[in-house]
Amino acid sequence: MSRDRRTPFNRVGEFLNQWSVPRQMRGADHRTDAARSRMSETLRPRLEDADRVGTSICPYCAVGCAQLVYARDGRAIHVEGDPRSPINEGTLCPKGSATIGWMNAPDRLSKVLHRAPYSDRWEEKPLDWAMDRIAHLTRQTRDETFVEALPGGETVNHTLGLASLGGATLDNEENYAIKKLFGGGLGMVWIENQARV
Amino acid sequence: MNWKRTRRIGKTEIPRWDGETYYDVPPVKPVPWDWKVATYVFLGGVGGAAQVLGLLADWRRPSPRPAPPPVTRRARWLGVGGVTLGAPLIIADLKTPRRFYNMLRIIRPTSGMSIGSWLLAAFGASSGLALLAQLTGFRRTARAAHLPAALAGAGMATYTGALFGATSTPRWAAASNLLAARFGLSSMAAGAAALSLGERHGPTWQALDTVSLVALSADTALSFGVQNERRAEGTDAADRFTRDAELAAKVLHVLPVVLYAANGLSRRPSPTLSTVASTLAIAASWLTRVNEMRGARASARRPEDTFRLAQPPGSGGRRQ
Amino acid sequence: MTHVHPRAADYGQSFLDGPIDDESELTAGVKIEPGKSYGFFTDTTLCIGCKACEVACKEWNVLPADHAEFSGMSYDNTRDLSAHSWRHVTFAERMDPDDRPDEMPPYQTAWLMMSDVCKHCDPAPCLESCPTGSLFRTEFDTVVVQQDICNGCGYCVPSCPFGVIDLSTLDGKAHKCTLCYDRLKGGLEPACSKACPTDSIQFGEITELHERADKRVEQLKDMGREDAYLYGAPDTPGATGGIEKLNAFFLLTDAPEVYNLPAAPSRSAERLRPALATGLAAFAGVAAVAAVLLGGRRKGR
Amino acid sequence: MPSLGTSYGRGAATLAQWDLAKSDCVVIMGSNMAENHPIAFRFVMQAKAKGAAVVHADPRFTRTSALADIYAPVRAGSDIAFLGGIIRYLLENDAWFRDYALAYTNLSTIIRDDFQGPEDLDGVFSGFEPDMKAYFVDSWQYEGMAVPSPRSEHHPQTEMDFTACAGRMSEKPPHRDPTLRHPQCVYQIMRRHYARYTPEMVERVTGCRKETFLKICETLARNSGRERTSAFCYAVGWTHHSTGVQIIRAAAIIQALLGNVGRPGGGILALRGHSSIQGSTDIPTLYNMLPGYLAQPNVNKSHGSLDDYLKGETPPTGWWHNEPKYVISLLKAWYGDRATAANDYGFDWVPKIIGDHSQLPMTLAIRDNVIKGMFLLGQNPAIGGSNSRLVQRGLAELDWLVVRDFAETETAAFWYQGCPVRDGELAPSDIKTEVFLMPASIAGEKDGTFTNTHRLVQWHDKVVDGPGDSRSELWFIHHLAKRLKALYADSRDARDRPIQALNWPYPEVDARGEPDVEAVLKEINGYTCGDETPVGTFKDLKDDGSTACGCWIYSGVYPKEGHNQARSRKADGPGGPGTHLGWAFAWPANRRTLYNRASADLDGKPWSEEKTLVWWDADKESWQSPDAIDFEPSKAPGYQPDWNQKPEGMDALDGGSPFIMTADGKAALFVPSGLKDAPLPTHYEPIESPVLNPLYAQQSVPTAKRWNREDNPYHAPEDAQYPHILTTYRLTEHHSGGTPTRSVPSTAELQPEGFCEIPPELAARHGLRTGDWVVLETSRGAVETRALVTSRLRPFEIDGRAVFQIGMPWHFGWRGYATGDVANVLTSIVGDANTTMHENKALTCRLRPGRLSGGRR
Repeated sequence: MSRDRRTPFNRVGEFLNQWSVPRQMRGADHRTDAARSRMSETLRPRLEDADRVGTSICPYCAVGCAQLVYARDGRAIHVEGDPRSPINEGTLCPKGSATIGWMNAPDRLSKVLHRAPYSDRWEEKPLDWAMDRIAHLTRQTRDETFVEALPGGETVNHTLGLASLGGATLDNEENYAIKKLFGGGLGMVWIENQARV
Repeated sequence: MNWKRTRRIGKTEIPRWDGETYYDVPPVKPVPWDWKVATYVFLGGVGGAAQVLGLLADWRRPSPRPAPPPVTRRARWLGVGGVTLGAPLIIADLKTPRRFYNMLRIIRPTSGMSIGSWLLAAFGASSGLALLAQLTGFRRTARAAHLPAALAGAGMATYTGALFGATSTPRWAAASNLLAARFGLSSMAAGAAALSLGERHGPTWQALDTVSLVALSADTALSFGVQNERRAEGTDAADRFTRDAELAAKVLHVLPVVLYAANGLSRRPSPTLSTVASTLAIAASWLTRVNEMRGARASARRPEDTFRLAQPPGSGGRRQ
Repeated sequence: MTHVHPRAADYGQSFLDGPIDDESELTAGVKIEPGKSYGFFTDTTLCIGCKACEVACKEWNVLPADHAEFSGMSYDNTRDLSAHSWRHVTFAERMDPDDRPDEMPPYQTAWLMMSDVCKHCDPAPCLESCPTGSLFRTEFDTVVVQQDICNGCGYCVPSCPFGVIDLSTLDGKAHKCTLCYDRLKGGLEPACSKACPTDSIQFGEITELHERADKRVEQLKDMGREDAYLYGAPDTPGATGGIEKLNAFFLLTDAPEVYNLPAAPSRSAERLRPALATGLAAFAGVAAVAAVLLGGRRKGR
Repeated sequence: MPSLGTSYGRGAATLAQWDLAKSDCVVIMGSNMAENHPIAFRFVMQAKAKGAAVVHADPRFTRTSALADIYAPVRAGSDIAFLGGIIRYLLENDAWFRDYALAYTNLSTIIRDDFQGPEDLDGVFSGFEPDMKAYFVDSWQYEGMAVPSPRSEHHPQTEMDFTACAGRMSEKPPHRDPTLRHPQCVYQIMRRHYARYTPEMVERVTGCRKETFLKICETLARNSGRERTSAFCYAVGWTHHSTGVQIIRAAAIIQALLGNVGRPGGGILALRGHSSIQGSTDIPTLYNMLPGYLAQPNVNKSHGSLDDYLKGETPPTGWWHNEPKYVISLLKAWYGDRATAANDYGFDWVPKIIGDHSQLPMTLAIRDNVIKGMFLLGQNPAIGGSNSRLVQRGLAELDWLVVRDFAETETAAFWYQGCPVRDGELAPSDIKTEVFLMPASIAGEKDGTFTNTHRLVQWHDKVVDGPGDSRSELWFIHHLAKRLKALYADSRDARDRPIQALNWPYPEVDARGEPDVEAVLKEINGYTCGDETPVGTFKDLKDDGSTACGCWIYSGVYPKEGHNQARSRKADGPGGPGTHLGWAFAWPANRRTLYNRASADLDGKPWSEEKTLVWWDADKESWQSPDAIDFEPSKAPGYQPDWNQKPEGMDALDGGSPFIMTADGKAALFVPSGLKDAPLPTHYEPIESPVLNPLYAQQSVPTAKRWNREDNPYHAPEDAQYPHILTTYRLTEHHSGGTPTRSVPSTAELQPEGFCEIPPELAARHGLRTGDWVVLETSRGAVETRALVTSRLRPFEIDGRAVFQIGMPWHFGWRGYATGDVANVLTSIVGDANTTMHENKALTCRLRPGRLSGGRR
């Protein structure tokens, strides 16, 4: 629905050389050929503008529908069903069809937000600052709460002071890294996700 | 599926409609116009009728005719006036006004508005030419241009009624023919009344009043006809406001008829009486168009109206 | 035994060069060629009311969302087709509290869901009323509003017997389903019928769809669904009053009014000529009287 | 998935969803499939087109019910009465598949004679310790031997020396009575157990007319057996109960009795919710398991050393006997060359759990200030967590909270918009929590694999970058790990050895520092240490430290360098067999239908021509199938173990044992170990119920995990203050916690506001009409929402009493375009004994018209 900013002069010019009446005089039907406009002549689906088309899996439910993600200049322009998948064969449900809407959602965060203790507002912070701060806090809390052995002598090597929730919506590689770092590395036992929710 | 009584459409038997609607959501959409289009229809009608009357007044005189009678000259002014006041109104009503010229992009015989656009163009051009010629003294050109203006004028006076009728708005679709007739008569009445206001004495003045009287009474008669057709299709429901407005319009029709008649019968017809009657006649014509617009939008919002109109013949659905 | 289209094997990579050529063959089993008539056959007995069609349409055509609130119309918060909603799934709850069924006839029962859309009528009242020629019949026999022509006169809105087309307050033009005119040009199946999970919305060539629909009605009748009928196929409800057929037609199982559809709509343009004639006749009658009155007086002196 | 794990050996769907198209009958229960898995429902409709019967049992008439042939209204929380009724029907009418069940299930196995069931002990099983609220499972074992479970934590709580008794499974086969007359054989136990689950009792408990119930039994039985197969589809409608595991167990029994498991169009399809929830239990971000369903070391078990762990956790028979190879390969993957035989491959570095650390106790630990710092990676517990007021109040006790999501969720905004602030209990200035809200990338913006509802591991490509600072969780963990390793690099402290030893070899592939995801996938697949070449299958894994493997059941996903099977996009065309082995990878070893050996009889011949899947080729001396075979390829059908060799592992399973993960190779109708609440499904009322248990004195499941605390009170049974049943559920238009659809315009407008569904009879009592505001209350909190009065919900007559049911979707919250009160404000923290899964599908509540004071949202 783009705004129309043509000057009056080229409006008249365009009107005249596309004028339907002469075409009608030459026998064109007013329902079809005589009425067809320049835009209709040159219309193409915008998928043809894509410079990168990849196969993705719908991020919503566990059915696992395959999707084709069309992108142009590094931005997703459309997502629709992948006809090659034996699961959805090109179809999608209302959520799957809204994947492009999710990727370009107006509420999408693009900056790290930080809320200082007792503060009443978010502040934008650089990503690296946040990563350093989180690493520091993680180490500090781990060191304060790490238990090597119970009073009875059994070795446990764990910390009850740190917890992680998530995620049934995450990739296998991500869940593997979370359990490996938080469990195998830091000794966290409070590691859970939506599987029980 | 306990099949209630059924009705046949084409080769198919389907359950009869039992008055139910889909959560009262209207199945058709109301026409997106308001007083601006109604007023254009009125002005176009007056201008068009005036040109015709002006032509008739000038046409019967033996040639080489001297200067056209004042009524013809005023008619030509009225014609141009109708266009210059009316056209901006409908262009303003367009939701993308800057593309108004696309109205003349194509000739689409199935579209009331396409026919109307070309009529308006022709009427505007010919009326304009006639007036210009009149003002610049080219009497024969003026008279030559007046003929197409009058012909287009006849169109201007009636096409809008047909345009309304050729929609799916239940109230309009139910009585499309008579609606167009009413608009034609209403235009003639208003046109004659407008010209009569310009004539204070003389036979033309009386003739115009009589024409207005005839047109008004015929229009009033037809309004009852329209009402019956709508009742027959079951699309005559109306809210209180619409009923009162239609009553007012009827009063505005009958009153001038009585006044004209009284004036016509008396030996010394009084100009003031005629002025009052003519003004009322013009108001009646305008109010008829506004009421039709309001009534149509309201009827489109009543699902029952559309469903009744769209019942197959003989299924009894219409009469509910 | 499910399988994918043989041509899927030609695209074994994860990254593709662009849209699949004639993807409609894979998704609808139809190769789209200009000059043929295309449309939708919507079999409501398969509709699960998921509204994938509504979302797919909105996302493909980049239509703004109307942040409506809770409508109270069962699960239908879209309420109606409009300038910004070109697909609308209706939800009619037909479960009688005194007779709640346990065993039901096969397919959709007691909660009627239907994906409503522009009917792409043939002939099309909206097209026939459009003065600028913006509305026109495409090379695929579908009806489209050309956005570079429409000046928002709004005459198509009251002309549509199904209340589909509407003016948008955002851009001042008329809008309705285009049957994905741009997608058809690129050999792509329309977004809604491609997305439809249970193939309730079936895209295809009209004559082929009519055969499929007739066969489906017979099949349903054999399964005891006497209530199944076509709406919009030639000579059926919806294709009446001068409208020969709806290129987007339906298989329904209750009165059309339950789905907010008129049973026997009529072609608006059929009323134009008779109305013009009657109007002019009445006008001419009074003009004749005027001629006599105006002319006669002159002779008398 | 402990129910399918203990019954068949693996906790996952047994068939692929496209296989439903070959089903003759699909029973959908505990799921609203058409709404929440619409594309899976495609295949139910394809089966319907071929004449299949579609059955839906649900407390509400939903969009699934509208498409079903038979709809059974089942009162929320009475599923086991319904399914128990079906089991009784099958046994009493001999409608089960005798040849299949006798050969492939433990129907004829003799159980110890000191075993007693609820019929004898009025609602509990033998071995129940009232004060501990737990069972000692000695009496549940087979006669003469203890049976380790296929689940992680193979060895349960017993008085006897379980490991020693389990060893007897290598000495002789279980004692069986093929004539099924022995009083303690599983068949007789089940007949006694389900004797009272008559159709009349089913109607009394569930409110479903017995005629409808019997029609379903007949339809299911008619469509099972030699020539025809039926499938069950379930979802959280079954799992969100205090008896959730046992409900699924009942379905597992039915399908094994009917001989539907492992056959085309038959089996059980678990319809999982989130995109990779199956993956997040296979490679678990869960407290009680290591990747590949290995037990997390537990201080309460004999896990003192690697040897104790392996001895205690390795069953003598069945595929699980290979467990040591998988444990040691995992440790090699985690700690690389720092893991050596000398230091038990770093076994001590793996933290030991000391009890239940699942989300519900975690919520309480946060509230009680045990937990200081928390990571929230794509989860919104303020909406999805039970007792949402307690969840939101608890978050204020945290020192710091890291939330990673694509938009600001209710949980991230708790400190200025949550219940405590909104109700005036706390002000932001009182809340000490330091909160980080970090943008996250979603699929399409990152490489990686999801594991779908039927074990299919599918790769999704990264096509674009996420906006601005959006990064993937792998990026976050990778760069956090690098920083932590740097922080701990020069620590001498023994407690820091694990983070130092952690093997973190992943290269970075772009300017943003995104780690190479395929490197992680290769580690998950497993490789030979040293030259790091990927292993072809888990059969190549060794227990001598020469191989490393992140998750043994995923071996084969990256079998050769550069061959990412998860990214393979070659499905079968019309000519193909329809198993689509070329489309992505299914664990284990790309098998699409599990236990497919069971599609052939004891001689290796398919039960029927129509339902052929696996068959024995005598001259090739191997099994043949279009699917990957879930059996040892060259083990002849007639193979019998040589018992005096004391056979171990697979040698101990005969040629007629399709369920290779179980100790005896048979489907467990009677589960001797692995579950904490029952060996046989038994009807108990939900924790909160308006009626008493019509079957037993025991009202609700005795071993349920209850937390009686002041901020988590439960309603007593028949509590007059809370007369109505409340059930919560999802809508097709929204997704779980709601954020991914409520802040996306095109889905938000489909269901723009929270609402609850009320039967007209109940609405009439309060003079309610659709659109009115109502308040729902429980002892945990109150919510206000719009009423949708619909006859799709019907009043129930339970045990002679009129009971109303109210339904409320739980997606809604106060952020995004579509908003509403949080339904989980009403629910309580209570859990299933085995999984600690909450009971949000069946609780009680109170209803009144109007709004909450102040009308705030």
